[in-house]
Amino acid sequence: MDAAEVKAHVRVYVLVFSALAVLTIVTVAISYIHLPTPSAIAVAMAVALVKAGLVAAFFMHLASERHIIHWVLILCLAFFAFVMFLPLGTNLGIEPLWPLSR
Amino acid sequence: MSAIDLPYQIEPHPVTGVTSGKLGIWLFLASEVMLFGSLFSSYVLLRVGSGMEFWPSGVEAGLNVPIGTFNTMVLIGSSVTMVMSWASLKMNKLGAFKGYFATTIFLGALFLVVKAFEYSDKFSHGVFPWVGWPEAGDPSTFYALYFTLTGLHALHVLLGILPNLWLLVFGVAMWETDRERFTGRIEIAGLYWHFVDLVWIFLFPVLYLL
Amino acid sequence: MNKLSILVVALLVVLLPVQSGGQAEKPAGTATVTGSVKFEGKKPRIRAIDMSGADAKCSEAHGGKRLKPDTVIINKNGTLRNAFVWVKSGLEGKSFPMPEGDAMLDQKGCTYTPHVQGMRKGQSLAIKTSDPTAHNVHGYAKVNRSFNRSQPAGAGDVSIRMRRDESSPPMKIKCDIHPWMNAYVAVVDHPYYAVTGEDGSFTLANLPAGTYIVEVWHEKYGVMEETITIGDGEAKSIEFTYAG
Amino acid sequence: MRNTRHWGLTMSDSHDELNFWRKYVFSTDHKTIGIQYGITALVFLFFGFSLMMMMRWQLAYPGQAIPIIGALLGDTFVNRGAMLPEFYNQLGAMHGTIMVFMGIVPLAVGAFGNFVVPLQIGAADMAFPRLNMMSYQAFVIGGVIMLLSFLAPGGAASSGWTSYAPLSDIATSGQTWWLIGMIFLIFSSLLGAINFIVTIIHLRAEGMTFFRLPFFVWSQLVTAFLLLLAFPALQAAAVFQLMDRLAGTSFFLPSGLVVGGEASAAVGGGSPLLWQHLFWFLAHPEVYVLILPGMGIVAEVIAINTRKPLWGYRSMVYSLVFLGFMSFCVWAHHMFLTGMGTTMSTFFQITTMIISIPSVIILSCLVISLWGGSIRFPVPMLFALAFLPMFGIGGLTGLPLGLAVPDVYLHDSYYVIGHFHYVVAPGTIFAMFAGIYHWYPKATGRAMNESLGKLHFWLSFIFMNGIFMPMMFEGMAGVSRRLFNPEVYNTGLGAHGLTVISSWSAWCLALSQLPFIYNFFASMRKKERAEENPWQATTLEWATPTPPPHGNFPSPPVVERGPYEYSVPGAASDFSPQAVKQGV
Amino acid sequence: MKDPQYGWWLPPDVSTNGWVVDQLLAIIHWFMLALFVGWGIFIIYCLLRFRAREGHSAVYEPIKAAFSKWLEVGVAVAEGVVLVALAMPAWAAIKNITAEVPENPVIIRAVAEQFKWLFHYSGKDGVFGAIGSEFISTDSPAGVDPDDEAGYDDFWVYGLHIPVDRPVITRLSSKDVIHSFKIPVMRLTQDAIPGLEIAVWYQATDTGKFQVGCAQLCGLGHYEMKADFVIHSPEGYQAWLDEEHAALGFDDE
Repeated sequence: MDAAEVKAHVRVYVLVFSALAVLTIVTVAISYIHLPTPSAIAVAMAVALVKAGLVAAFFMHLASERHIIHWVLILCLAFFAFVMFLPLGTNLGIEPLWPLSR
Repeated sequence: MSAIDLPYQIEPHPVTGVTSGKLGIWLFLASEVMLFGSLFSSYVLLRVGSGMEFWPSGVEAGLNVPIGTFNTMVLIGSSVTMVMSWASLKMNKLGAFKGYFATTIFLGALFLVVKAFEYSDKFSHGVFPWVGWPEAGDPSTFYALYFTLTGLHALHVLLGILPNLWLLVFGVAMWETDRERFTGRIEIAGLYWHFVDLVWIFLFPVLYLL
Repeated sequence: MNKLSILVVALLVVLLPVQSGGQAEKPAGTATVTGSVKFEGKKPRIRAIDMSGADAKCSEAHGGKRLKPDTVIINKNGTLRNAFVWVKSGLEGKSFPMPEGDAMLDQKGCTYTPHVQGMRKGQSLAIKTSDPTAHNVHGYAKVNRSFNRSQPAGAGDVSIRMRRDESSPPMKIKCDIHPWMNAYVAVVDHPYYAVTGEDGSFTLANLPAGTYIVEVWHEKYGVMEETITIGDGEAKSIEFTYAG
Repeated sequence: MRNTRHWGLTMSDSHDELNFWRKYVFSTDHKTIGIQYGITALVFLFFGFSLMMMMRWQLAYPGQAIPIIGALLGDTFVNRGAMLPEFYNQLGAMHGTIMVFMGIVPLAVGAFGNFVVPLQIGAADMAFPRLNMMSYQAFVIGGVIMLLSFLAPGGAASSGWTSYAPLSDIATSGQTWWLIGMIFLIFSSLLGAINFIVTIIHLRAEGMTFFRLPFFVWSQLVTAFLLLLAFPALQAAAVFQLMDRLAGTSFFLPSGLVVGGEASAAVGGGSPLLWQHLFWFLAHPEVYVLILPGMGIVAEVIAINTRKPLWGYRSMVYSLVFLGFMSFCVWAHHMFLTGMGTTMSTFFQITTMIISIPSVIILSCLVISLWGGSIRFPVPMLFALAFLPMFGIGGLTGLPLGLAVPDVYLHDSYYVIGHFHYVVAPGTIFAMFAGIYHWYPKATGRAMNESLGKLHFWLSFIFMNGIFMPMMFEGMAGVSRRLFNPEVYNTGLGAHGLTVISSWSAWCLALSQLPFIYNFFASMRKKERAEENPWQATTLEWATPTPPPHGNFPSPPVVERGPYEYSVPGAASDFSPQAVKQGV
Repeated sequence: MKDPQYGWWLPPDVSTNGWVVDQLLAIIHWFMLALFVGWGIFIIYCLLRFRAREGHSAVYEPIKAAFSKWLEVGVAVAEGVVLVALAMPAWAAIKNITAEVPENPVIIRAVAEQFKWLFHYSGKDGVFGAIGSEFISTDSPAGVDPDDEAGYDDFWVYGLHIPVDRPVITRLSSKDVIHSFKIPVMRLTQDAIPGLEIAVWYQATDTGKFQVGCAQLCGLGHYEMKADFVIHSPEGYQAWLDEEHAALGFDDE
């Protein structure tokens, strides 16, 4: 990319930075209103995902990156999904067959 | 050392469109995603396994949210200066690059200093990795996870700062001889740095807010 | 750290006799503390151990009979056996002659004999096996270094040197292969300790004159202490009473 | 371009001034690094094997003094020359660790991958030569830490190569060394994996499309992805366990733990199953890391020695990729007996059955490839052919273990040992031997002696089976694994004869390696040089002079056809090399 | 000392569910053998027929392209079918084994520790005393609350005694590390995991004296972690219970 293109990018970087700052404040603010745990997790994770998306897409240039990188990440995310399956394996796996109190 | 001129170190590969270094760092980051993925997955397993009611939120456990927020801002800021320093190189502004890059290193160091203060504050209140969360009356691995995850992240920050420092002080000489290659190196350093930022973006709400 | 402690011990060994002026040969004093450890209240329910399901060789040693554990043994006269009595403080800075030989702990019939014993700091504990089955000697030390050594039938003694005081509580020694087997060894820096026997009494003889804190420890009922001042040639007695 | 200065490790003329250290120790040349990896890994393999021979003594003659060696060991390891159970456990754990992480993986990936892959794809070197050197160094450091751990108080790690928590959490300090060593080994594998992937994607010669890659290169590519994405889980687990052991946390310790009758000092709240999940998330893909390069070598050797193309090359490649992918979602079949519910065990049973399909396809393709060939029987081919039934037994015996009901009986018995050793020992190690005999002329410019090789093969073949076949029966008879003295149980007493057969076979197997060791070193000193392309092979590594110069190819090769173009109708010879040299 | 019941193949089966395991093992192993011998004959045939010799040369495409495709697909489908065919009965078997909840069971706690099994019986009243790791001590190794009256008649022994022809539920737990409860004659293995309690059930069809073992490495004494496994006749079991109760010696208080 040439210098002019880079100049345009710089504007984007500043915008993204402001968005990240705002989102950080939003997520902290939400935590102060004490939502019930499941929705608190959902909101916080959603905000974090948006922020992570912004960083990846613009700072790490994923939005304009080549497909090979996307494929590496897609593969990685598939295995990431497997690894997140792990707590499920433990916690849903164990079903006591009989009531275990005396 | 190696005298062999391997292709695609500077110019992108015609099919993949990236240099070898860039493909390599992305593969490394993929493996880092799996590392932190395993850690997060373990966090979920331990938290669900301990019963939700026994798990403190960061505030309940005595973590300082304003300081955490400040640190988040510091790290996001360093990410921005990092990308700006790369853009400066692209625009052939070496001076601006040096300024931005030095700021990045400074902000990274600031992050570590703040983290160190948070740790020592915890230690002085008798909070160590091996304590549970005594208030709840049930053991939990909250602090163990807090120290392990943030400690591992801090190690990543440190491992980002050191090569960056080298690049700023010694590596910059390459700008005179091989601009393309130096810009490529800064881009790779940047990708790693943004990833470290990205991990913190998840760690912060998970540990401090939830 | 270990080297340091060896150095300190060595220095003490060299320096202390000089300070105490060669008194080491004859008894350090003439005072005597005697007493007994009484037990009042409800006897605990303690089940006899049937070793036959775990290791036939163990139960054969007892003719197939069950064995009452040594944990709480209340003597006929209402006293408590296997309580460890020692002078906890008042003897600091003094040195006493070392006994010759090692402290012995025997594994026989899948129990430890003796169940509770005292030994001197710097002495070695020789753990012997007389059983036709394999044991492991696992010392759960809190002050000394922990050890875990297996000892097959017919093996030689396992010898462990105790480098530090460990008497409150004493070190627990356990055989993990036969989990009911345990013994306690108290490591003391002086010779004034005793274990209560079949009559529940103890004697701490040849004490120098002085003011002492005497402590008694029992594995189930914990510790008690008493302060006593005693002059040369005097004999005083202390009664400890545990409530069940 | 013929270079006769020194076997294998030759640099091009401009590099004559490189000193000894640069040339042999801190080399960045992939061929040198490959040979370094190979020799180090072979040393570790023989060391791991000798640990096993001591264990076999204890199993065959429990309680008797170990001949010769028993007298040399300290009294924390042996009692009057007879092995102590704590030493047996250390040997067991270290045998597994050394064989898997320091023997086979470095040999299969580090040595063969490094030496062969750049040559086969027509590259000048690996994509990141200095990273390559670092990954070898990390491997050596990790290996040395592992070996030194025998000197730690309480000896080396003794909780099995799986290091199940909480046992490993409360084990002696050898376990800490094990974890630190593992972190180095993991680091080494990660660097290596990145290097392989980038090399294979970026540095293929002109015309070398993905479907013109030799199957061996494909197997290395999939293996590298497995290493890259599976190892971090073990890294996370190792960090957790280090914290548990050094910082007193309790990630793997549940509440209410009572050790030796005393309440544990740890606060608890952790989960012992977390370790198993993280460990097997790595270790199942790791099983494929052990076997895939072996399959790759066997495919090469079979294609060359049947003088015809591999049958079903494409479906083999697809199966390989599918196999790699599926290996990430079968891990919990190692954990059927941890009390998981029927839903979960059914899920993992089904994925396990699914994953066996691609391996069966690959094996079937290799076997069907024999049809219609003109089969030669040099030593590498013998090992490759033996691989087929041996890996077959290993794979088939996996069936009863992958189904939850028979697993209820066979779990943690000798049957499991027999099963995975059939995959790894007569399976992968035979493939490794095939590779050594096959590429030895490329690395050294000399051929290995055929008669000694055949002697080595037949003795190894007989004794390998002599070791592991009895184990299947022992497992059926109900003998548990990892028992210091199985005769404590009446099942073990009943099966004692099998143990003795196993043990004697193991010692004889050790003796059978003597012809190999002699052959390996003596052949280097031979005057007579091997031919440039002794097997009349088509792949690129044979299209460059032996030993290959610095930069591998005098001029970049251009690839024209697939990797296995043998006996092409109408061609002048029975093999049509992949490349034509540019400008020739 | 060698018991002729134990040899180089499966030990005797004295359980009601063991035949499922044995039958599956037999089916799978016959299937494996058939597959192995089949492929083995094919390999040997190929090696003989296609060996390199004078006047013989390899064929570039020995199997016709169309047939080759079919064969490829066929191999894949056949393997798939066979494996699913194997998996289904196995799946049904596991469902059947675990789904039935037995009636009138004997309930026994098995507490694993380094390095022995301890079996905790509820005694005359059929009720276990309150259990917790905080109660574990030298005189209460099974972790029974010494102040709970329901636990006064509980007893614990180092051998597993069960009656014949009656389902037995064993509640497995562990004090320290992971152990595995293995009874070869019951065709049963189940891990005992600290922090969890896992129940298994089985039923004996014959009396006799056998062994319980540990199948998961648990430390240096792992090999010694065995216990007697005695299957009594119903009367014999009652007599054993009475004897154990008498041995408590608490009735005279």
